[in-house]
Amino acid sequence: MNSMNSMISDIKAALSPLETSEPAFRQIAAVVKPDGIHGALAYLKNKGFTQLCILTCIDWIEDSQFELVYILFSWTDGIHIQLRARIDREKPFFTTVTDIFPGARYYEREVHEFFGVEFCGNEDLYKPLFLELWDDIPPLRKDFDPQAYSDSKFPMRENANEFLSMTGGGDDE
Amino acid sequence: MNAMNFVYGFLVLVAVFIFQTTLTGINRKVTARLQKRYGARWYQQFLDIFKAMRKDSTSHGWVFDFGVIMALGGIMATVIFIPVAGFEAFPGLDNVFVISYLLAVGMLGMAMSAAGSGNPWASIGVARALTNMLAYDIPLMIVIFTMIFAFDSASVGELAAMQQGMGVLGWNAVRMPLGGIVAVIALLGMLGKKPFDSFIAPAEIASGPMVEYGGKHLGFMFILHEFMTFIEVSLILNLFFGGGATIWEYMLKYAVLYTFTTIISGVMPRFKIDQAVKYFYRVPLAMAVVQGLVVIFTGLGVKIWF
Amino acid sequence: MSIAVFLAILIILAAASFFVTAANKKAGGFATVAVSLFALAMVLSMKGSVGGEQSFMYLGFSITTVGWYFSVVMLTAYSMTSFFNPFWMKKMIYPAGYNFLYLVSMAGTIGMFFAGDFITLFIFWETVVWSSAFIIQQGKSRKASYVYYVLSAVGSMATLFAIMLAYSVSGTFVIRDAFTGLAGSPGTALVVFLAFILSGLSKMGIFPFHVWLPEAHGSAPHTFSPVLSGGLVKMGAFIAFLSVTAFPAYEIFGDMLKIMGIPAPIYFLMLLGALSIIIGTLMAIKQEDAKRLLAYSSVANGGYILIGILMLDQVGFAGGMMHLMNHALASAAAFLAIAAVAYRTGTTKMSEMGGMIHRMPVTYLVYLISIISMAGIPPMGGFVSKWLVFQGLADKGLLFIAAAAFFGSIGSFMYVFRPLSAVFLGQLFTRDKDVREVGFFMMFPMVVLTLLTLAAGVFPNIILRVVTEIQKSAGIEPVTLARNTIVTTNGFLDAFRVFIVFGFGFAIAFVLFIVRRKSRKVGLMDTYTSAEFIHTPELLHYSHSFYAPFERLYDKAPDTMNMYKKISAGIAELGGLVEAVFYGGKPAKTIFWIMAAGMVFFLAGGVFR
Amino acid sequence: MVLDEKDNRSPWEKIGDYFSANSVWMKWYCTGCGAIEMPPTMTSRFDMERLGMGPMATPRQADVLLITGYLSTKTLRRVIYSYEQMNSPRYVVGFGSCTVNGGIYYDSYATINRLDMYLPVDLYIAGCMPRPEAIMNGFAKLIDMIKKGEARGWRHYQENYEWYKKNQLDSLGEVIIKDEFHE
Repeated sequence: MNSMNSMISDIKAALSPLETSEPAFRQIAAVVKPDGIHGALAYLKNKGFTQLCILTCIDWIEDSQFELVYILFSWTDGIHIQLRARIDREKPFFTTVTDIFPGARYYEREVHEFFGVEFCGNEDLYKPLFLELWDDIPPLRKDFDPQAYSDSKFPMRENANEFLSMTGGGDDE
Repeated sequence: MNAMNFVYGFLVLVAVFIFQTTLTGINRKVTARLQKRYGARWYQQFLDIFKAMRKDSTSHGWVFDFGVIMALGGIMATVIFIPVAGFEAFPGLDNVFVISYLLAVGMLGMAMSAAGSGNPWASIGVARALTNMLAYDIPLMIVIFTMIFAFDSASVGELAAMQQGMGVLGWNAVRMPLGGIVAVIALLGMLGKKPFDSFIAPAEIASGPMVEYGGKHLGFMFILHEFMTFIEVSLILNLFFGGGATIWEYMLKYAVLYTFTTIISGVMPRFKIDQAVKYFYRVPLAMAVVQGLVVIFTGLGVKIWF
Repeated sequence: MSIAVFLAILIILAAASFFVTAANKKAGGFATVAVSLFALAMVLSMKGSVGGEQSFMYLGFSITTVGWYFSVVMLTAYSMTSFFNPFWMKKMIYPAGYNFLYLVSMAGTIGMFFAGDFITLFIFWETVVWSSAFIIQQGKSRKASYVYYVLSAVGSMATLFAIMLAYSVSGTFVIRDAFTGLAGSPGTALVVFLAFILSGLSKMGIFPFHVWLPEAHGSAPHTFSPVLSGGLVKMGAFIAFLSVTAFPAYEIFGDMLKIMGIPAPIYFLMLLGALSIIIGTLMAIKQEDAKRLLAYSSVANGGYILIGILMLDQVGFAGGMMHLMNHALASAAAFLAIAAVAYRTGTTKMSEMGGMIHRMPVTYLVYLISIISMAGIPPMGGFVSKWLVFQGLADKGLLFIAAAAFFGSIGSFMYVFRPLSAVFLGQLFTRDKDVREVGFFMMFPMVVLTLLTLAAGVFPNIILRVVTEIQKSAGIEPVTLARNTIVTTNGFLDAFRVFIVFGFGFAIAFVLFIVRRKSRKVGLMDTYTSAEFIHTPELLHYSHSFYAPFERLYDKAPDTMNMYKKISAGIAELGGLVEAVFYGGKPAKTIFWIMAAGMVFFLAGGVFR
Repeated sequence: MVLDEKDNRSPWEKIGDYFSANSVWMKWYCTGCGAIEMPPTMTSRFDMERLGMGPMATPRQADVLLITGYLSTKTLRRVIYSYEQMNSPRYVVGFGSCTVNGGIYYDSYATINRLDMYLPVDLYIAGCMPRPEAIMNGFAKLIDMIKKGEARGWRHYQENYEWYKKNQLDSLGEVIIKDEFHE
């Protein structure tokens, strides 16, 4: 556990996080200010956290905030670190981290597609990645209603008796 | 050459188709039993072929159709040349080289049609099939070459007839034991059975050359496969296992040899194509060369035999 | 008409074509067509005057069947290829020079094949080498021309040496007499034999002289590659033929060590032939350029021809001689087909094309039939000749050479299929959507060559009858021919019946195909792609490193060209050293060394006399 | 489609249907979790080869398109593309409750609810997931239907092509799209 404790103290000293915790075994979570993310990532990459496992996002709709979560992994120490930062939900703009982790290009596109967060500096941001021909607000935002979308797009099966015919086909055309 | 030859040739084709397709069905059952399954019906292969012929098909242009016809035509011509228990529809045309190179017409047609579909998987499959052919053919041809030198004949029918009359001891597989082993291994490669089936690998390259075939094209491919199997097994049977004095003996031996390859392939994993080449150029090639040198320089097994 | 007059007319016509081309490029191109067709007609009409001896000033000619046969092969390649000339004139740097040299080299080959003595032979040989070297450098690279010329020069010098040595012993330049005079001294005979055949080997591209073929064929003008491969390479076969027939190699080396009944020097040359089959095949498999691929295939086929001719027996020899014709037809047709494609698309790189069959179906059929012949598949000509070579080998029990022959034969399926698949089949590239088939004038020679290839496969006895005459004139037992049938000790081949049965099978398959319901036509892009949508045909075309898993098995093998490069670097270094020691910037020093060397030679001559 | 439609097949078609029924080759579209139930159905315990069924590598060769589980809009596009590559007669089997009515993904923004709006389903096998027994039972039923000429979904698709196309476009926007990884 020594390496964990020294890592936490290092992080506290170097990044001055708003808050740190240990959510699980050999995992560290640190909440930083949005403008501290870049420096923190560069610092941690130097310390051996060479892998960006994922970049994801959480929609805190009551606080009107998006929380970006960067999870890093160190292959030398075997420690995961979550870096969390909250940005304004109404103005979801953030800078890209592709200069530090080039692989973040796809994660940022994913977050953009599902939450609408814009990462300035990522050239491919507006190319579609997962959703093909999406025509609504980003689907993982809390104010998106999947049931309504599903009802409007994908017809439901209305009556149970039809199922008994076992032949399918469009009886109701 | 008169009309009767062609009638005989046609009858040979029909008979071979029925015989080989039945045998394939039975061998599917054998494979199933190896895997502790009940297996398909013995006539399942007929159903599959007729079903495929019944369906609609898609075509990717004239070479896609032409290649299929050329393949089946070439293979059927080769079947007519194969001597079966002393019977030949066109006597005298059963030269080893004619048969093995006429077989290549069929393969070229199939490769052409497959590549003509425009599907890259088909091209990859063809590339593998041709590489596989280069691997198995050299050891086999060396052994056959030795045999032609030793017996002074390149006629498959004559070579088969020479082995008869001495029982098992007359078989070339016994006279040239290393050559016999090479022949059986090469037969596995020729038939595309495991472990040498990387060119049709269904899960990896979506059945390779067959990827775009459906309907009657696929039916043609199945018929072609039956005929090709017959040619390849018959070639090895005639050259190394003495053919057959009567048609019944021939059929029995044929069934045993073919089922034997099925059983071997039933318990084998698959070689990568470069592994197959390496294998053939290490073990069977060395065996074939040793066998060739022994026969050519000492006559052991051919000139000196009881 | 005497040969000398005929050649003089050809050379005058060549000079005329120079001026015609200078006036009008296209007309100059048509002039080469007319002149080469005239030459072909003249040579064909000479069949009757076989056996004549003629001389003109210092030159001696003798009209032999073999010379006639070779001339016909050569002129077929020249005249058919010349049909392409008018259309390529605007791509040439020096069109007038090209046409002139084209016809001069053609005249040179005729003179060489009808040569009655060594001086004539050598003069015309050099004419061809020089004129073709200047043609090759009009293509893509000059380096190719150097490689070609250097290797030809090695052969030429060796031949000159052999001729002089033979003259010093037997005192005559007349081909047959000069060689038979050597019978008394087998040591000299061996040196003469090896030195003489060296030029043949280098011309035919036998290992280790094969490096010039891919360079020269690959970068020669597209209209000259068919001639190089179909024609000029066969000059080497002529030398090989002279080495074993005019030079009675089997008799002179009769007392030497024999391997399977073949004298050791000849067996050694056969092994070289076998090696070139293997190397040609392996290298052809991994080429990315269609013309280089076909060039390496010429190396491999040269191996078959050499082995066949060197066997000098009833069957194998006939096979070698016939393969010469078949390969000339097939290879010229294949090169012409590639040239036709290059004419429309501007490239010969296989990975830059695809699906040309949908735009150039006739060219495709030409290429298909020529590669079927090259790979030795019935019912084409190549099969019959390879069959004869195999039968000859099996008769003698030459195991290792046969193994190489089989390797080359099966390997050829691999390399000939590659351009077929990459250039003609597969996806049609967006860039080539509007490509059209070549015009009738370019299609004509290709179709003629194709029909000849087919005829050679169905009625092989037409060619084999000439070969039997050659065999008789060479004093060996001719191959037995019955009506449509070739008989050998190991069995017989009835090519016509094989063709008929093939047609029968094809007819059944065709009927079976058309009685079933018509199939739905779909586009090339509508293929199974694991249900993914792909819109770019270039990405869906498999052509680059086609046999990657197989190529990987031998990509570390040493390269002959690199070996030559190392040697040349070594020689350059040595030259630098010599220059530094003996020249050093002061002429006086150089003169001193020359005088010193001269003194040493004179003294040594005096002492050892 | 109605069950009691009169059997007006010609004798040739009857023979053809006999062959089709006894040699049913499948293309599994492994869209969802249902695919895991196929290996036990295929191997020695249940052995579907005895019914003449077997897996095939490509849609061109196959007779049955087996949709094993939920379909996202993205996969539905590929499924439709695959179905149109198949040769008639061709059949579709919906597998599991997701293809029937959306199953547990009934309110998802990404998955469709009813497969038969987009493709002519000949047979549904209900369950989440259906066990191999149920699958075998369903296959036996399918074979019976083909034999009797009742599995006419492919013809239905041809006849009502506009209706299917309209449904497809309503839900998917466009069937064949360009995506970045292949351009």
